[in-house]
Amino acid sequence: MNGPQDLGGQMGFGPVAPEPETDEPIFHEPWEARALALTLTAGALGHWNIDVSRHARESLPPAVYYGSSYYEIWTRGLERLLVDAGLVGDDELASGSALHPAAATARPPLAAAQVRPSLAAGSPYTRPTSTPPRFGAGQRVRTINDHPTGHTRLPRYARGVEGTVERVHGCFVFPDTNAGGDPDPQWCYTVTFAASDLWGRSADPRSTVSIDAFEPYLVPAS
Amino acid sequence: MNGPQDLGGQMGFGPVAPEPETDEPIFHEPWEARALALTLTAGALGHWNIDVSRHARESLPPAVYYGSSYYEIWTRGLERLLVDAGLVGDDELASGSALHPAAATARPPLAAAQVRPSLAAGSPYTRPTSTPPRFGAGQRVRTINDHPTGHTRLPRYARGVEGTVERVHGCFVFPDTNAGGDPDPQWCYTVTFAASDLWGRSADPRSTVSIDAFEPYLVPAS
Amino acid sequence: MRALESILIDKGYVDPAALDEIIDTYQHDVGPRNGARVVARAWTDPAYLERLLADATAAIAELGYGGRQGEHMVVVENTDTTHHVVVCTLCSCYPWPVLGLPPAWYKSPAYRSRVVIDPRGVLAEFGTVLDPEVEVRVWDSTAELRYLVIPRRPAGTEDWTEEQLADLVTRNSMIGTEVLAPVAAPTVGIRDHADGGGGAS
Amino acid sequence: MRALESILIDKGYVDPAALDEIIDTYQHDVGPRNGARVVARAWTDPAYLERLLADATAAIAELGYGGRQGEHMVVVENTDTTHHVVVCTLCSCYPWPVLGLPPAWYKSPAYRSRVVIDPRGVLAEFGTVLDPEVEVRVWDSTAELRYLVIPRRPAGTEDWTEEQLADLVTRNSMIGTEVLAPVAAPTVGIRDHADGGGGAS
Repeated sequence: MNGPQDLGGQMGFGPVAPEPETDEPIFHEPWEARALALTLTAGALGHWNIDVSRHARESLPPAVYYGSSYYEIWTRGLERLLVDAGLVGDDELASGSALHPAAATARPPLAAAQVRPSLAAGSPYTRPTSTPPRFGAGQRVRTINDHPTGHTRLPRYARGVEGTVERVHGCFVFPDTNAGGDPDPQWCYTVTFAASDLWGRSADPRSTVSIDAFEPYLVPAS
Repeated sequence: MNGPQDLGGQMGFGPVAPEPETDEPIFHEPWEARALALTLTAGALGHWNIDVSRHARESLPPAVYYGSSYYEIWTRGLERLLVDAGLVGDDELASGSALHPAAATARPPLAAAQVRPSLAAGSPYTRPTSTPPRFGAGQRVRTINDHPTGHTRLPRYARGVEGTVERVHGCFVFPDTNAGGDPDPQWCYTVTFAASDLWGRSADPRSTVSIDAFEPYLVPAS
Repeated sequence: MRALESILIDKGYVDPAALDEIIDTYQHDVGPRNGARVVARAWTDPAYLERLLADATAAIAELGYGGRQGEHMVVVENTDTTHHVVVCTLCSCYPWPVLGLPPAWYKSPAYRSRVVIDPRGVLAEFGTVLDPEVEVRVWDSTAELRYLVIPRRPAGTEDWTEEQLADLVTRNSMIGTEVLAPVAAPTVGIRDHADGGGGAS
Repeated sequence: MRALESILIDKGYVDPAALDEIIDTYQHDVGPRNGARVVARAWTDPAYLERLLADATAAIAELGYGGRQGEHMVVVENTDTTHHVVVCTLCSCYPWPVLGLPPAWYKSPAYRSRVVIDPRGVLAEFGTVLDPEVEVRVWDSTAELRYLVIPRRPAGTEDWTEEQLADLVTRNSMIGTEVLAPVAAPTVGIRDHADGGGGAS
């Protein structure tokens, strides 16, 4: 969706103002650490995947998204996911306490002893496929110019633009459908654009931008 | 600029939810009437033009723009314009009262008796020119794909797209330069796009979108 | 707002009586009744409609309307195959002399963002469902042109006067988010019976 | 946050000890020191660098790093003609196993919006001013690939050990917003004089 998350090329956010690397705490407030940990443990219950959770965050109203810090966005997204999954009620969020019996969960709660093994294992997003990739390294392609209302990972700035396939990465779960629960694996490619093809006269003269693009985002360049 | 004002095709703002026409008041709160009237009278002092004031509004941080009602945006834009023009100090805005002597104004304050004649007269934006228009009705053109950081009136959704010149309107002050004080008049055209050229598969199958585009926004279609 | 107003008045930049005069103008004088009179004239006077489509600013001035935010007018006419709808995606451009100040929804991000990409979906939220065969033309007011839509004249108004017609024209129909409903023929007792009142009341 | 946490714990969805374990992991164990060791190895072992560029996930696993948000790694190497910088414009994708959790600026709208359209302007805000001849390559992490930049090895470190080198590598240099400064040669009294200490102190 062309939501508040699609920030590439948007303006008006001011300078970056990084904190000095050696001074920046990993969490700026204790609650941020809890927000991260809750998001991971709730995710481990198995009711949503990474694309469902991204879509929950990007579906926040733009005023909320831009008016919130990043962990606030995560927290509001998590609340939405929990309600949509039937694990928590809106009335519980409103009252701030558990009011109903727990629902059955898809997977058991993550035990403390499982945390480090599970983080170290991760969850690969590649999937087997029997179809060969449609494009190869070095090939000129054009991105499609669709504007779906659902989740997608083709940013608006990189739509309808010609670029070059730089690398074929393998077959991955497809975010556009995975956000609806269907992994429908697709080949994934790094596609590199000349900055001038993306930004016109505003472009940095000696720069490129690369994205990782799923096969349905691409057509052969004309 | 690709600022918060450039809303065409953005998503996440929910349904339109119009108030019934016969029930909607012209101003929803008394202060909105004051905001409108102050904006018009302050503008009559002659320190900025319409494009300068539009740029002041669109330069508000996105969180502020999306978190504000329309007359709040006007008010915050007006405060910025007054400060930038040296007519009001930031300290006066902060304290809520006049702290310094008035600055000399480019034009005298608008008198009550002038209001209706001045509104009825308006201020035409057409300017004489000696150059003929570069494009004619029926001609296929392509919009440029620039992303200037300053004011522009070519929306992001209509950049780098082919369309047809539908009408040649005359030579008008050019917003991109007028926002910096230079009217640099340019021919203005209505350009009509097939919805499918703007939005791809998301497009309404039987619809067009027309914009009013200044000549520097256009090149002949290839 | 009150603080800003008092700063500007105290510094002598703004005459409070001018503020009241501006507000009074748009509260009471300049509003969609102006546009409705333009539409009613266009419906009843083919030569006027022709002038309106050729040079809307001049034709609207014939009825005494013009000025701020209506200096450069364009009129588009709905037909049985084409429906027009107006927006300003970049701010809130709107033809003040004929329609007054824009309604809140016209300035809302919801309307500005969606009507260019999903016009039929937006129209449906106004209760306006068009035949799928009708082409929708969206006009994004990106420069200083201001747009007025001539809605289709409702069936059943063939013998109405220009004044009666003007009373029928809604603001939203001149923005293009509404179509005007057919007018019921004056009811006659005998015909009511003749139509068969089986399920009446 | 506290309310949400207690709801989830009260309903038995979440084990409080698991929360603490997650926080402890990213507070103390998984952070940019991991990536720095990868970089130092790449600088000192050409065969490792080759494996890293060919299959970063496997080469990083050789050093014991991998897992969540690093399942599919790509390594890009800065040279004297090309500088790489990484972003996630759509959210906050970041290679956790080698860099830990992202800094606040990496997740900020300011960084995410601008580095793709004005990379040199953004780098300048980090104090990083590149030769205009150097090509800037921006990597927008739009899928499940995660990127690690190998910064250029600073001059003056020719005889440093891998461990010393790892201490030199900053997090920002592995995102690409920083270049590592040359290391001053160990000062020797006589050379100081020989260099001409005119303006010293």
